[in-house]
Amino acid sequence: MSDIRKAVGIVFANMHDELVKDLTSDRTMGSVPFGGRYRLVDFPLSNMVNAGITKVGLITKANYQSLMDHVGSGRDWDLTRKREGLHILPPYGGHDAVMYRGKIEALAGALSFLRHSQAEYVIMSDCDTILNMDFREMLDVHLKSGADLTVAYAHATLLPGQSRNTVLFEVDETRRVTSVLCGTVANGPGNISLNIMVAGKSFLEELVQESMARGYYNLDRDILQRSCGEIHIQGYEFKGYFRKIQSTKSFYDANMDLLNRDVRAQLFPENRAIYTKVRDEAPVRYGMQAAARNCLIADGCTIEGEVENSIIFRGVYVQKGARVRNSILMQGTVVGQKSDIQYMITDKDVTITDYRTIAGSFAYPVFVSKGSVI
Amino acid sequence: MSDIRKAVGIVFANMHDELVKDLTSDRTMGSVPFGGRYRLVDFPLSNMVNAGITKVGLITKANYQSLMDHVGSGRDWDLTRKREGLHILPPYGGHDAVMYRGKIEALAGALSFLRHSQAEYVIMSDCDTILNMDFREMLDVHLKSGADLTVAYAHATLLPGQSRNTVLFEVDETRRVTSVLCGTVANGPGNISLNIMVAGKSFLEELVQESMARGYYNLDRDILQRSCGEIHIQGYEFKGYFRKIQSTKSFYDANMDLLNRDVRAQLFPENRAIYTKVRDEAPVRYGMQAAARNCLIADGCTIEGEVENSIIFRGVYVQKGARVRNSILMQGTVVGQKSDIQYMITDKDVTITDYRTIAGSFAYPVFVSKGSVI
Amino acid sequence: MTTKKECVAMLLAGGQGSRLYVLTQQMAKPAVPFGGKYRIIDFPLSNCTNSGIDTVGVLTQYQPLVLNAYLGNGQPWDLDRVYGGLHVLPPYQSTKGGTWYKGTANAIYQNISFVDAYDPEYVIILSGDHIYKMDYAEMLSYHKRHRADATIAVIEVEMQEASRFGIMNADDEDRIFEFEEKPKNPKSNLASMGIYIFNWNKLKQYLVDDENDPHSSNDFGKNIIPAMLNANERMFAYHFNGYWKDVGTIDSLWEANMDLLNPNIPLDLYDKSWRIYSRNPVAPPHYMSPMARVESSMVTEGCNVYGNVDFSILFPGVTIEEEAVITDSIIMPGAVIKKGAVVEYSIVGEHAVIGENVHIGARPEAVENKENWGVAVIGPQVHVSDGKVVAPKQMVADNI
Amino acid sequence: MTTKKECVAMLLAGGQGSRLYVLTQQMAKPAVPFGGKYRIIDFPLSNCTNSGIDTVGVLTQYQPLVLNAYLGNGQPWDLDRVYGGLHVLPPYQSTKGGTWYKGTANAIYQNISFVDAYDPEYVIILSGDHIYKMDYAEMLSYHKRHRADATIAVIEVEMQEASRFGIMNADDEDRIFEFEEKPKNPKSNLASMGIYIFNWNKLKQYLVDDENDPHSSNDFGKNIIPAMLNANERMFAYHFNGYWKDVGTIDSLWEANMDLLNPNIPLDLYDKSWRIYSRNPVAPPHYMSPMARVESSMVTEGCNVYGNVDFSILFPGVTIEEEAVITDSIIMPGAVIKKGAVVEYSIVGEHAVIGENVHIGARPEAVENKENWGVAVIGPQVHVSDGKVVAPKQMVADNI
Repeated sequence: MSDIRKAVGIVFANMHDELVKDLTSDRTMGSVPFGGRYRLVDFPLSNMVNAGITKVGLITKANYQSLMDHVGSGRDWDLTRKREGLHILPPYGGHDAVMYRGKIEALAGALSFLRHSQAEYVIMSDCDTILNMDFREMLDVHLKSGADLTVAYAHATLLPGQSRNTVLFEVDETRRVTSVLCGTVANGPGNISLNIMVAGKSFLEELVQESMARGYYNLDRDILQRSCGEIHIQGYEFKGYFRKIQSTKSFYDANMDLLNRDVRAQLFPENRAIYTKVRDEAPVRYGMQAAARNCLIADGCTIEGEVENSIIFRGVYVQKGARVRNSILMQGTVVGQKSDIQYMITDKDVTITDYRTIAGSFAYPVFVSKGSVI
Repeated sequence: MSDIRKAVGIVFANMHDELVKDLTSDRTMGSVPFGGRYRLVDFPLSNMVNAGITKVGLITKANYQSLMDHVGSGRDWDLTRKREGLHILPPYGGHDAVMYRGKIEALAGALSFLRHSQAEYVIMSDCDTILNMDFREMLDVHLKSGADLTVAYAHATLLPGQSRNTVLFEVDETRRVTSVLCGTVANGPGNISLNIMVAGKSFLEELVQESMARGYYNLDRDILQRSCGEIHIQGYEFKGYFRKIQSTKSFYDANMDLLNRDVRAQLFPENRAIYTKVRDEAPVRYGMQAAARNCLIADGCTIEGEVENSIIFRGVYVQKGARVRNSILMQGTVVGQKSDIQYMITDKDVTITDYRTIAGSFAYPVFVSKGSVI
Repeated sequence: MTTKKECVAMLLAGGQGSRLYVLTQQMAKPAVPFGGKYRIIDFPLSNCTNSGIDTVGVLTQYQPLVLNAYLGNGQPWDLDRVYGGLHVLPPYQSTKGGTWYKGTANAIYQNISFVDAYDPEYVIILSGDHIYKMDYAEMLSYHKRHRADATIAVIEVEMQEASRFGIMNADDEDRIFEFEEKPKNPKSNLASMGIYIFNWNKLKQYLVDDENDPHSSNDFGKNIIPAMLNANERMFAYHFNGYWKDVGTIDSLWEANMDLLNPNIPLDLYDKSWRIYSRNPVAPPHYMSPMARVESSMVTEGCNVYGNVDFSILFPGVTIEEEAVITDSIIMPGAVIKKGAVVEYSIVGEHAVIGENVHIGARPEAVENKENWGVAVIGPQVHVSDGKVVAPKQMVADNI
Repeated sequence: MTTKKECVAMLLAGGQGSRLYVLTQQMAKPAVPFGGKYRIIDFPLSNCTNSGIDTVGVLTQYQPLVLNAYLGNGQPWDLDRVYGGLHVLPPYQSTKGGTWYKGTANAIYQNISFVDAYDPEYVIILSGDHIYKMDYAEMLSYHKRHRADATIAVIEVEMQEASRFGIMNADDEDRIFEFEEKPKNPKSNLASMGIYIFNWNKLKQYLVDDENDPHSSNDFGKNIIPAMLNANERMFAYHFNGYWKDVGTIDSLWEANMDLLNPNIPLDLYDKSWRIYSRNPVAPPHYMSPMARVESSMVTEGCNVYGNVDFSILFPGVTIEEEAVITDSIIMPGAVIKKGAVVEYSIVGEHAVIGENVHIGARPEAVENKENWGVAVIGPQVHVSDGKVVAPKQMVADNI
């Protein structure tokens, strides 16, 4: 039995929601649509099942109807199982707060799930980072180093302002974490946390119980930062493509990255596919005068106009003479005849009526909320 | 296409919990164990699928972890479906109250579920009544009568004190409801509500929206009682076996009813089985000096002592020399050697140590809460 | 969820489909890709699900591995039921030894006990050769309304084409009094669609009698239907008015695909109340490069298009490289069309690789002798080396 | 969830099991009920699931309908997977026509492309004839540790019984140098359990060679294993120490059932970490009447017991009426034992009905000539009329 069979997965669906308020007004971070046919939760879930993990707890607290609709019984990730499979861990008891006070509190709600599992290791992931990562390799690093906790990071250059929401790690030559920076105003190159961790199950259980008892809720600040001298925190450097969703703009950029062939190859390799809910949409139908250049277009669309440099989700209808450029059109968007739109993000079921011209800019794409008619 | 295919089911899992506080301290009414291997929700769910309903919304609010564990994806009721199937309708938004203020409020949370359904009729059931009923027949009565609402009742004699929690219907010779009695102190024979209703979908949607707007939450009192002159409420008389769970004692009695051959025949007919979660337990093993008389015993048990007039749930272990009479032992109960118990209800995972003698009485069976060691 | 079912469907999927040549060398006809992301069998299976028939026996015999893998547990069609659902029924051995299915009727005969397990009033017999959307529940209620012993779905064809079909001759009340297989002088234009509803007990009796007749070819059209007519059973013709196409030949397969690009053909794949289900590929949305051109075509997930696509259908995972030109063609799953290749009026099989500057097929206008024109077909997995030319009507079964 | 699988299991379930006589007239041996609520095939299937092998091809040929209905989509064994899972593999036809499976090796040969679809390093070959609990993952890691080409599970049998088995002769390091099928003078007591792990590429090559040999009987034991030994491949014996029983005869089937009532036999059905899964009946808990007596027995859901049961196993839905006495017997699903009937040392088949005051079988002590003693068997669905007597060792295939 390979080591991965001893690991259980935990996905945090409700973390970082506040950074992309437009997109999470009635959904979790995990259920934010992405890349034409995905939701953000598809990435951590697929990374887990591709590594061979067959038991995953999905921790969620608020706004989770759309998340539950999306993951269902876990069938599309092959996680509908008798013994293991996907477990949605709903809020338990009478907490009033809409959000968790921190990851520790979220994990506290998952303790009984963990106790019932025969796993020895726990692999945890948030939903805010787009990447396709081999969790097996990370688990190997964790086991070899003998660490208490292993955290994934990528070496990258921080943009101004980005570090406020980003945890940074300093590591020694063996990649052991020597210090943890939270909410600093650093700039330039650094080791950015990917919000993915591996820990021994009993270590984690003890950590959570103790921290709760002391009123520590924030894992990064209250635990990692404080105790990185006492416990062994190992770093695992990820060298592939990644993008963190920390604002509507970074959401836009991450989508546009998919128009890059190399990014697609890294995110969607054949042997580690990204799974998502099956919707039984028909193929895309292109009309007589249609044109599509540098676009990613999901099934169920009808394209009668022109689309360019855009990400088109399922069931979008671009009518005759319409022109769509540099935009993200989510599921069910209709662009009326002869309309011309640029730098827009439409949420689900938005209708742009005929003969409209709307343009955002590269720096500030226009966001139109769910169901709007413009 | 038969009419039943146009019907959608709604099951209320959280109604009447307060009547059996012992049993619902950490579960819903729907997840109260019953009859050796069932949970109360199995009866309305099975009645629905046996009638051919393939889309069911399960409305729940608090304490629903055990309910979700039990129903899972709906597989055991053949309700794991792409298009239809079982939908768990979680509390939506930020209500603080642990219980609904009434059935209207519960239904309000299900409005979007109803709207998405192409059904024309809604069959609604609580989980507090043990019965095996042909919902097709009730739907036929509803359609033939042209009523706005059809309610199921049974003609029976009320015990003193029972009427407080029981809704009574007075009906004319066509079984149309002429008046609705809630919380009266009636005694003697009457038409007892079985908390099962059929309504047209659009009628129901309108009713719920209007009632919410006016602050009416209690369906029986605020709607049925007040407006039974204005709207057409039809009665459907059920003539088979039924038992309402309105107290720990009535829970005890309903279980004991199962020792009656005729009751079992009515509740578990071959062509309308009651489905429940599959647990893959091994058959019951009887030891060398075992004895079992007038008992219902579920799989996974080991019986080395004597059991009599009792309901034994899955995975119970009655050790050598132990004696169990007139009791209900829930899943995982262990009765130690030479112990002698009578008129007891043990919740899950109770351990009775060796050489204990405990006796309740027929009128007041002793209840032992989950996980206790005595 | 009762163990008893009102109506069980039996889907005949065992035929070789030899007139599809290279496309059915390695797979049964019902598994042949169709319409951008479907396979032929998706149509009858989705019709079952949408009609509320949740118990389907699929009778297989010829090269079933691709088909079996595709069907899996029936989940894509919502047919993974606890009772009923989709069951694959191959031939088997008994104490008396084993026999292959001798004909369509014998295939059902050998599975009488499968059907009996559901104790149905009716069975509907379907085949895996046709593209159409049909509400079998409506046909069933027609059958019940007419207190019929058998109901046969018919479609009106052009009178001059009627001699290619099995023709039902019926009276004014649609009661069938005669059946003629490919009549020289057809008396009506009501062609059998190969869709039958029978009262199961009645059919069972005819199947047993047919089996006892050593001269029978054990076929529904040739034996069972004529026998029932002879016995004066109540048999009715159920008129179907929608789109229906037999895709048993290369030409008809090509045409039926092309029909999907015609907005006037009444086969709407986008109707959400009657979805056609399929086993969906796990692939990202399709990508159109800055240089891609696409018009009047269907393209689906997993495709990468760098060239030109016109009046064509691309299946999942197809790659069209730079300067390649695809016109009036069907490119099946996973095929790669390399740089500069031209594909016209062709079918390219699954995972075929068309080399650079290859030229496959031609427009009819470009061929002088019309006898020589036809759809060119490249078989599955076939590699065509750079620069080769494949003439119209040619079938390529091996690498060239 | 990758499409590639490290190890695929192929479970041979096509044999007739003719030494179970009336019990296997209508069903393949792996479908025979066992142990109160199981069927024989539950054991290898549950072993697969518990060992983390989630891709299982079940090779069927003889009377598969009961087995197929029982297997369904594999859900009871958690084998309804999106990739992999349980697949039933019957014989089929290709363009060259069809052939039934000629032997165990040929059955795998005909399904090479099924296995290839998962691109496994290893295949494990299992059979549906044995009752045992075994961690195949441990055997696989043994196989890998020994860099073996083939690993064969063996169990030590009594030396005097060894000539009834296929015997592996191995050196001190468990490397097998010789295989003897039922040797008259066995050199060791290591009996093959019929469980093999092969490197798939290696096996494939031997299967192809074996197929090309017209004199081969296409059997693993007779052909493939000897051929590999001849070629000096690395073949190792994996020692298994648990409970293992071939249930191929009436006596061994009866004994293996009775073993479950013996607390000293190491086959624990109550171990939650290694559950034996089965398709569970939908029935209420069993009922014991005020007059019932039961000792040293197994009883399961859906049973109703009004009489006496001693050292016996009742399957789901069995009814034992008043004053009936069941001793040392196996009563299969749905059977009814009427008032006053006595059943001793017997197997009563599924849905059989034993009339009032019938007497079936006898204790060995009660029979003078021990030659005449043996387990009595009533076939499935057989009705035995009131008052009849069925002698020990008798097999009743038809109503009497």
